[in-house]
Amino acid sequence: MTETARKIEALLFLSPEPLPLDILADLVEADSDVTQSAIDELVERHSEAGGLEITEIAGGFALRTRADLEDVCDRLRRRPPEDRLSPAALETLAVVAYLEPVSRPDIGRLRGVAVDSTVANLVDRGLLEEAGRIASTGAMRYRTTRAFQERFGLRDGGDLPPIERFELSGPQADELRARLVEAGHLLQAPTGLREVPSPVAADDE
Amino acid sequence: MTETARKIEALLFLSPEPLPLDILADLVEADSDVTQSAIDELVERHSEAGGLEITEIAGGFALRTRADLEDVCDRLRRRPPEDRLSPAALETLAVVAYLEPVSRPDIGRLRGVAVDSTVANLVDRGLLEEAGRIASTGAMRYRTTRAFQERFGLRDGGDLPPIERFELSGPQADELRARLVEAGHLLQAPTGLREVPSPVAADDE
Amino acid sequence: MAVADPLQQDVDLDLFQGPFDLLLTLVIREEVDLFELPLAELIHAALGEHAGERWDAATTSELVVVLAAMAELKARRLLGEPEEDEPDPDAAEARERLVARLIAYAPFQAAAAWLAERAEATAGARYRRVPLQLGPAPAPPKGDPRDLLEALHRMLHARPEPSLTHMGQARVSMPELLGRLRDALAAGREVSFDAVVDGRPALEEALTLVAALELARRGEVRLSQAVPFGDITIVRR
Repeated sequence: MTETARKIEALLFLSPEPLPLDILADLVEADSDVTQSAIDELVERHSEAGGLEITEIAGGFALRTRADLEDVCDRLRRRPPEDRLSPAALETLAVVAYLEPVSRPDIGRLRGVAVDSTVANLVDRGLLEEAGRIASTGAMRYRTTRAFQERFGLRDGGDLPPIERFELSGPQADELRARLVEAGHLLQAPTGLREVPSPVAADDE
Repeated sequence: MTETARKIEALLFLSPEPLPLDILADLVEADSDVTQSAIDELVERHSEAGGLEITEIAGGFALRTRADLEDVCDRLRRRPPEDRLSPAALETLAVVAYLEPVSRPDIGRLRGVAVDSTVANLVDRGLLEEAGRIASTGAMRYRTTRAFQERFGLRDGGDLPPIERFELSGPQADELRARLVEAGHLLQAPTGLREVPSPVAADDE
Repeated sequence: MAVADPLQQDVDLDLFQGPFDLLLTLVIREEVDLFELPLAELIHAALGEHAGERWDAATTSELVVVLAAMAELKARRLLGEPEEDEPDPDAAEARERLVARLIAYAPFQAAAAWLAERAEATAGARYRRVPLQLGPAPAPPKGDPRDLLEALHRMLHARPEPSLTHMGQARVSMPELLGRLRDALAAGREVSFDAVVDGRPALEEALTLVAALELARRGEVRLSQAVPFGDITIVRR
């Protein structure tokens, strides 16, 4: 294979659009004759014996899969997307589901890590959506979507398993507790038990 | 070319992600031996003489352009300049790659400096991701991503040289000690350690 | 503030401007005179106002160890303690630990260099990132609401900010310690260091020593120590 043909093979492989001869010639810094004969070389290389072909289409040249391989290509396209939820995504969904509507900073505070990219990703995947801004701070709040409910087999937003353990303490935790109780996810602890000091967490550092 | 190799060539051309052997075998409806030998056939077909190559990367196989054609490829698709990784980022990645899943305090302890912002930055860049919490403390652990494997040309998460290969040999460790003594960091060599003359130019880059 | 490595942060003193670790090296090589070095200023520059927020516990303690080592070195020279013949076994041990850590960490530095080479070698290849034209999206896999509950439980169980809360912030500043020493000295001409720091946490004790050294540097007091590791007497000039 000539060097020009190698270059054109790489270019046609990468380009999502057909590439016209003059643009190809420009990219490989050759005149159009040299470019054309390099294309001829590639047409021969990608013959019926292989899985790909060079085609002249829509005013340019393109590399594409051969038509007789349609079935196997469709199988790839129909493959269910790998859509597992990472631990980060699952935790973020859990926070939003139980506390919605809730702002990103609030989610981050509870998770103890920044959640910007996780939230953006879950919005992209259609599992979270925006739910208006907090008037005082302008922070966007989020809630779960219908697609989320479908995925987790929930009848509606409130249909979540009740929380059994709540071991956080401190003023922020009290506020959190109140929100969970109000939303019906956490049973009100009997008075008198509320001020149990949280066990000193063993430090594993 | 075998029919299976033709199919795999088409699939690797189409797929935006590397395809693992088992998925390829599934798609082409062949057992893994047949699939593997078809891949071998393709590796030979896409040799250095052409513009493309088959690579095993990030847990699967992929077709990609050859590295020496970088310039012409980037003329087609202007690439944002690769964000460079600082030495701190590289060392943090190395620690996580070998010890994953590992928590921030653990990385920090090993590196001897705080790594919070470095880890957050690597998560933003998609090279690290969360890998669940330590049950006892709730500290988040981290692991490397597929993007990490792609960037460093690794076949999969385990595709790293054994760490022992990088350990300092006895003489190298003694030399490090000797250099520290010389610079005044150490008062004296501890008694009991052999007085080994420092080897000539041990490579310590 | 996002400084990746506290030892590489710049310190800005009259005597020296540049990275902290370079200053350490110069001090250790005796190219910067420890007598001249304003330790209080240096500690302020290295740890800053809000060390607990800038560095995690491990880093802060490591900086404190480094600063304490400098304080100890300075103390020895100020007090004219014999340096050479009898090295302090504790200091030698601390430095041995430093060597041990450097040796343990060396493989990861080498691995980082290996990774950098790998990245270099594969940097030229390009992937075809043309999305598959998808038909109607297949149904996503089902999730279990109990997974959500479990994920939430993990957070409700975890302390949300595990970093420094268990340590308690040492809210003591250098001016405060200098003031405390001056107050003690106002009452009598000399005070015992042990008496001043009696019952104080270790960090505060270390910083009080630094404050005493600072007063000595300013010529306000004289320090004397009858026996190594014994009490230090602080005498007003």
